[in-house]
Amino acid sequence: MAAAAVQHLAGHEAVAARYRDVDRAYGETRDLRLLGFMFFLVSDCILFSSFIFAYVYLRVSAPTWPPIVDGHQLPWFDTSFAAMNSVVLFGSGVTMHFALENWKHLNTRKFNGWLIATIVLGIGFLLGQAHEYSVVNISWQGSTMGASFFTLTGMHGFHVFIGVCYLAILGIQANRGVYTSSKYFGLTAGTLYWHFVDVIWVALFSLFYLW
Amino acid sequence: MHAGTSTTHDAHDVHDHIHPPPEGFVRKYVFSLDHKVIGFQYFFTGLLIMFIAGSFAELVRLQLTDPKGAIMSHQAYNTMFTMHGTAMVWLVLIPLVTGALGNFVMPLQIGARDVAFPWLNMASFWILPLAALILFSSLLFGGPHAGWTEYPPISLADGTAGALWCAAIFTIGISSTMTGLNFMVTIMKMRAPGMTWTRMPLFVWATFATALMNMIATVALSAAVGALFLEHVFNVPFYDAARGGSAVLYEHMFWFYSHPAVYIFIIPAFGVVSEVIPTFSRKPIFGYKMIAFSSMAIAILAFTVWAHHMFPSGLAPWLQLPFMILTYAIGIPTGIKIFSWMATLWGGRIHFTTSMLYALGFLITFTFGGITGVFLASVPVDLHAHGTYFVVGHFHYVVAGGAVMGFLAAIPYWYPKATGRMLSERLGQLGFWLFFIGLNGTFLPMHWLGLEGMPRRYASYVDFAKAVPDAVFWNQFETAFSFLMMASIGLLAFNVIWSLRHGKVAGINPWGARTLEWTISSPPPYYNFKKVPEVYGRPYDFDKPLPYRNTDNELDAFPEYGKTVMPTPQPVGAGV
Amino acid sequence: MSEVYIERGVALLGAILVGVTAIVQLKNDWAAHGLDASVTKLLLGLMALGCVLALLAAVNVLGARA
Amino acid sequence: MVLTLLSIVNALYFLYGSIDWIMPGASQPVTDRASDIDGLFKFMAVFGGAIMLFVAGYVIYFAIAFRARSSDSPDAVGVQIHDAPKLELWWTVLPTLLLIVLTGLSIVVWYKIQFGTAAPGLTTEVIGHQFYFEYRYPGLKTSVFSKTSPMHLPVGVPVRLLITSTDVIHQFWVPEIRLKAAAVPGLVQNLNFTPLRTGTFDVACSEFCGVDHSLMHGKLVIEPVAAFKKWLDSENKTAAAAGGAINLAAGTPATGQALFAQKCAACHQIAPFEQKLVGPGLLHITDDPAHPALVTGKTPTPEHIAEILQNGFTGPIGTMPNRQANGLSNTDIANLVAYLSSLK
Repeated sequence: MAAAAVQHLAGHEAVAARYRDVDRAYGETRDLRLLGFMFFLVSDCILFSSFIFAYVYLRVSAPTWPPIVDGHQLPWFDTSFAAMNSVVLFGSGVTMHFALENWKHLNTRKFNGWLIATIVLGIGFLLGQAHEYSVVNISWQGSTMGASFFTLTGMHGFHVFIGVCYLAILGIQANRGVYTSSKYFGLTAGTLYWHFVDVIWVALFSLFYLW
Repeated sequence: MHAGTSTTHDAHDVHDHIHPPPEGFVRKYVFSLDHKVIGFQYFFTGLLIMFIAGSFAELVRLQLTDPKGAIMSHQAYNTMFTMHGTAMVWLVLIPLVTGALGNFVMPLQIGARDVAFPWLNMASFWILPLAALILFSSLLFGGPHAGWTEYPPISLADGTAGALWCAAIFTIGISSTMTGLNFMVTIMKMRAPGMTWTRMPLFVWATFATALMNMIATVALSAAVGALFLEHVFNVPFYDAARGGSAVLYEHMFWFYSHPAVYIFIIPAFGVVSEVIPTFSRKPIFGYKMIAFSSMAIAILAFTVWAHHMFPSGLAPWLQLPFMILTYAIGIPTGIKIFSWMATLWGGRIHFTTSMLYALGFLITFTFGGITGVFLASVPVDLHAHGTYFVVGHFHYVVAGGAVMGFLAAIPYWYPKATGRMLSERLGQLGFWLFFIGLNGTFLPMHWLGLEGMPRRYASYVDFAKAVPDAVFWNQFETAFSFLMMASIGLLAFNVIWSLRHGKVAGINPWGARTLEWTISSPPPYYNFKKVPEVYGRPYDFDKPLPYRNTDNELDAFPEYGKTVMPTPQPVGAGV
Repeated sequence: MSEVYIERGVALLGAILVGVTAIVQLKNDWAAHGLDASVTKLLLGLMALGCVLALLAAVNVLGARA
Repeated sequence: MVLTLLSIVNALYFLYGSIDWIMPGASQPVTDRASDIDGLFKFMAVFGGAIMLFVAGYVIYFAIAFRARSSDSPDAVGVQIHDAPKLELWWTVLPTLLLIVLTGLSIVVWYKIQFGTAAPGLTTEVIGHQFYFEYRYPGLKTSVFSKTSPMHLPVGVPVRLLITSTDVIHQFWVPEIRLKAAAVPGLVQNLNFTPLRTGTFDVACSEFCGVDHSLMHGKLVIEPVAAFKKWLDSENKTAAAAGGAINLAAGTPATGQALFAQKCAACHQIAPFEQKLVGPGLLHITDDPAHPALVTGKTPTPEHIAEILQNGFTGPIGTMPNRQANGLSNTDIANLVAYLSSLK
């Protein structure tokens, strides 16, 4: 989305060169992009909220929970593994936070380390989810429990996957010198997105595993 | 367009950054980043789909001239009204009022050079034809035929066509969300210096309220149709009662979007009327703050009333009460607006241009639709009227008599700014009378037909015609009048194309209007404002000089500008 | 059975570690202002809450099914 | 001025009178709820009509009175006023008051509709199908189908309709009764009212339900209690002549078990009551300490179980099909009852 604004600034060198106060211009585009990104997060949050509403509605109106399929009550989800996996994801949030802090202080080596830690933890979480999918004994089609679980966690997993790719791209960009210590909106956006994905998982974790 | 205009720079002011216009047909007119071109693209696409969806409506009306169903099978009829509703709501109204009007007018009115994210804006537009293709391609698979609401479980019988319907709506939802987001940021961050929130033109307020709803509500719709899509394609049981799902859940999720959707069409129309009425009454808008804040109040209340569409549909009785009360509450800000517009007329110097006629017609038809809305808000009355032609009549008074009338008022009003030429007043006023008479003739009888017992979405009404013999006459009456509306839209299309070449040259400000877009040339240059204007007052004080500094943008190109503070209005004839 | 204890142990230790770190970071950033900073604070706070939930789950206070 | 006022009053009076013409059967209310709803509707029509006349009248009047004239200078402007707080206050407060009154009146009628009916003297089940309604009466062993025969209701008896569906969403609507409720699969809704006069009325489905939605039509006959009873008896006789009596003693549990797997297992399982599929678990059907009565409210004797198998039942959980729908013969029922009674 921000490509156009970049183009405004960088695409026409002759025009861009006329700027006396480049940082101020950057500040304005950054403001726009930041607000736009926040609104994107808001609308994404509503997408999750709608599906969460669907899940809560179906669960509350069901006669028994977990539902009964073919004569057998479905099992509850395995809380202990999910708790471990959640901690992995939350940990990646903290490491991402450290990565951004280090970028602000121009500590590129530490930034790289924390960013790689984040990506590794993110991939670890995805692998954990894959494991969860393979052992969980319900099907997507069989019941509302399966429908909500696989749809919501699948959407979330997709977000994590996109996030991992995004962070990897950010890492490459950062090492190529796209960002400086004062201009690093991409990293801010990546960090916010990653925190957002973590927080969505707080909701999903408590609704599926703790409720 | 002023291609190649040399860019003189005030290099110290970043606002004054002007980048050269794109060259080459594709970058200029197809994948343009310019909000004005994108506005045109929305306009012409919307108008084209409006013709298709309008012909579907005419087929629906023709079918009902005979109680047994005059021209097609039940299945075909069901497909027709489904496609009519779907295309009109998502591919015509929302793109026209937010995409076309919002895109063209809003950045000009806030003194911006473009929207915040031009590339995103372009992407939003190009999603629209894609969604239209997906939707219309569903006709190849028999078409969706469960009504524009596509309630499961009946919509699950639509098969591939239903899945394509979901895909189309999901896609267009992405476009709406992105447009909403883009406009929110644009209005919040890119207003000209000095344009405080209470100095914004009312159309901008309306666009802001609309963008808020677009951004928040549309995602809920995406979730609803997304889940429906999963159920269609992967057989995932969200709505299937046999596996614990709930059909009522879909209705909740669907109406959480689709009630605000009605306000998404209507609030920009409010904005248009709030611009047109003061301009042609030569009076400041009455109660500026009340109108602006009531738009926001409506936008926020819109999220709290969705279940009034579901009073008989399995809502817990105790839930009916809060939804009824909140729905009544919406009547208050709406009433304030209508009274404020009436008060603006009082003591004015009213010029009957086409725009003004549409605005006056809007006041009457929209008020009617609003009042029947109060009827439907009441649970007991709704238990009788729900799902009947009364609802169809009410809805069309609000949408055709409100949103479309507002849109039709906007076309002649901003056409001179967009093209540099005036629309033909004679054709325009003829078009107004055709539309106004056609609208009332088509939708008024629906109210009593509904109350007498005619349910909506009826492909034939043999039994009803036995009980109420008048029904046949009234249905034929409606069909006859509906063609007047169609003729009016045809006339508009002709007028729009004919006037491109043959219309009178408009000049900068043919209406003597006072918002910022009327201080630059018509059509506006690529960069809109050579210098970013400064604002030090509200735009509606007709007896004062314009409250703008820095608006001598075009003095060299248009010497007539600046001689009078308020240019002479066009001589206009009485409308009758 | 031992698998469960390992998982819970990891979750417990991890939740304490991550939660404490998150809260410390939150405290460090408390003075920062601006849209991104406030949203980050909100999200970090919610994440710390998530750690508390994971901790309670690990010690079988929450999510214990009979 | 006086003339204008008179014509407005006249128009409103006409509006008031026209309700009888617009609302079917308004001159002679068919149900107690119809008169309540019509009263509310008339009130709204008069006030709505007054507001409509006020707005349209003044818009047209202002448009004519304040039109620009050719004698105006081109720069002529209107009266430059921005606000009039007093006026704005009035037109905020007055509509608010009107809406509060309307809300109050609506709540009164709403309360009557939802909670105001005396204990029902007759509970009838209405089940939507594509594209007909099925009606089930207590004590009647067969269903009445709207395709072929009308629904019957006794006059003067409080009625409760339990409404549900087996396939898609339908809506049961009798315009003269003024009430409707959606028939949603998996959900049972009520309509409560008391018919006040006899007559024959149209029944329609008012929620789009598929290709032949517009043909989903039927009749409702409201008749004196005696005639209603007579009709019920004659239906019962026809049913008895078709079915014959069930010999419960002849049932064998083993045959019943096989039949259960074949006919019932899609919705029920041999498990405690709480373990529902579509219907409840039937393990302890005859002696369940937690549920001493069946969901019908009756004691679980073999006779009552047989009656449910024959007649079906619509209750808080959903719809149990009757034997026109499940295709059970008398022998089948006897075998099933024997099997269910043998479970412990």
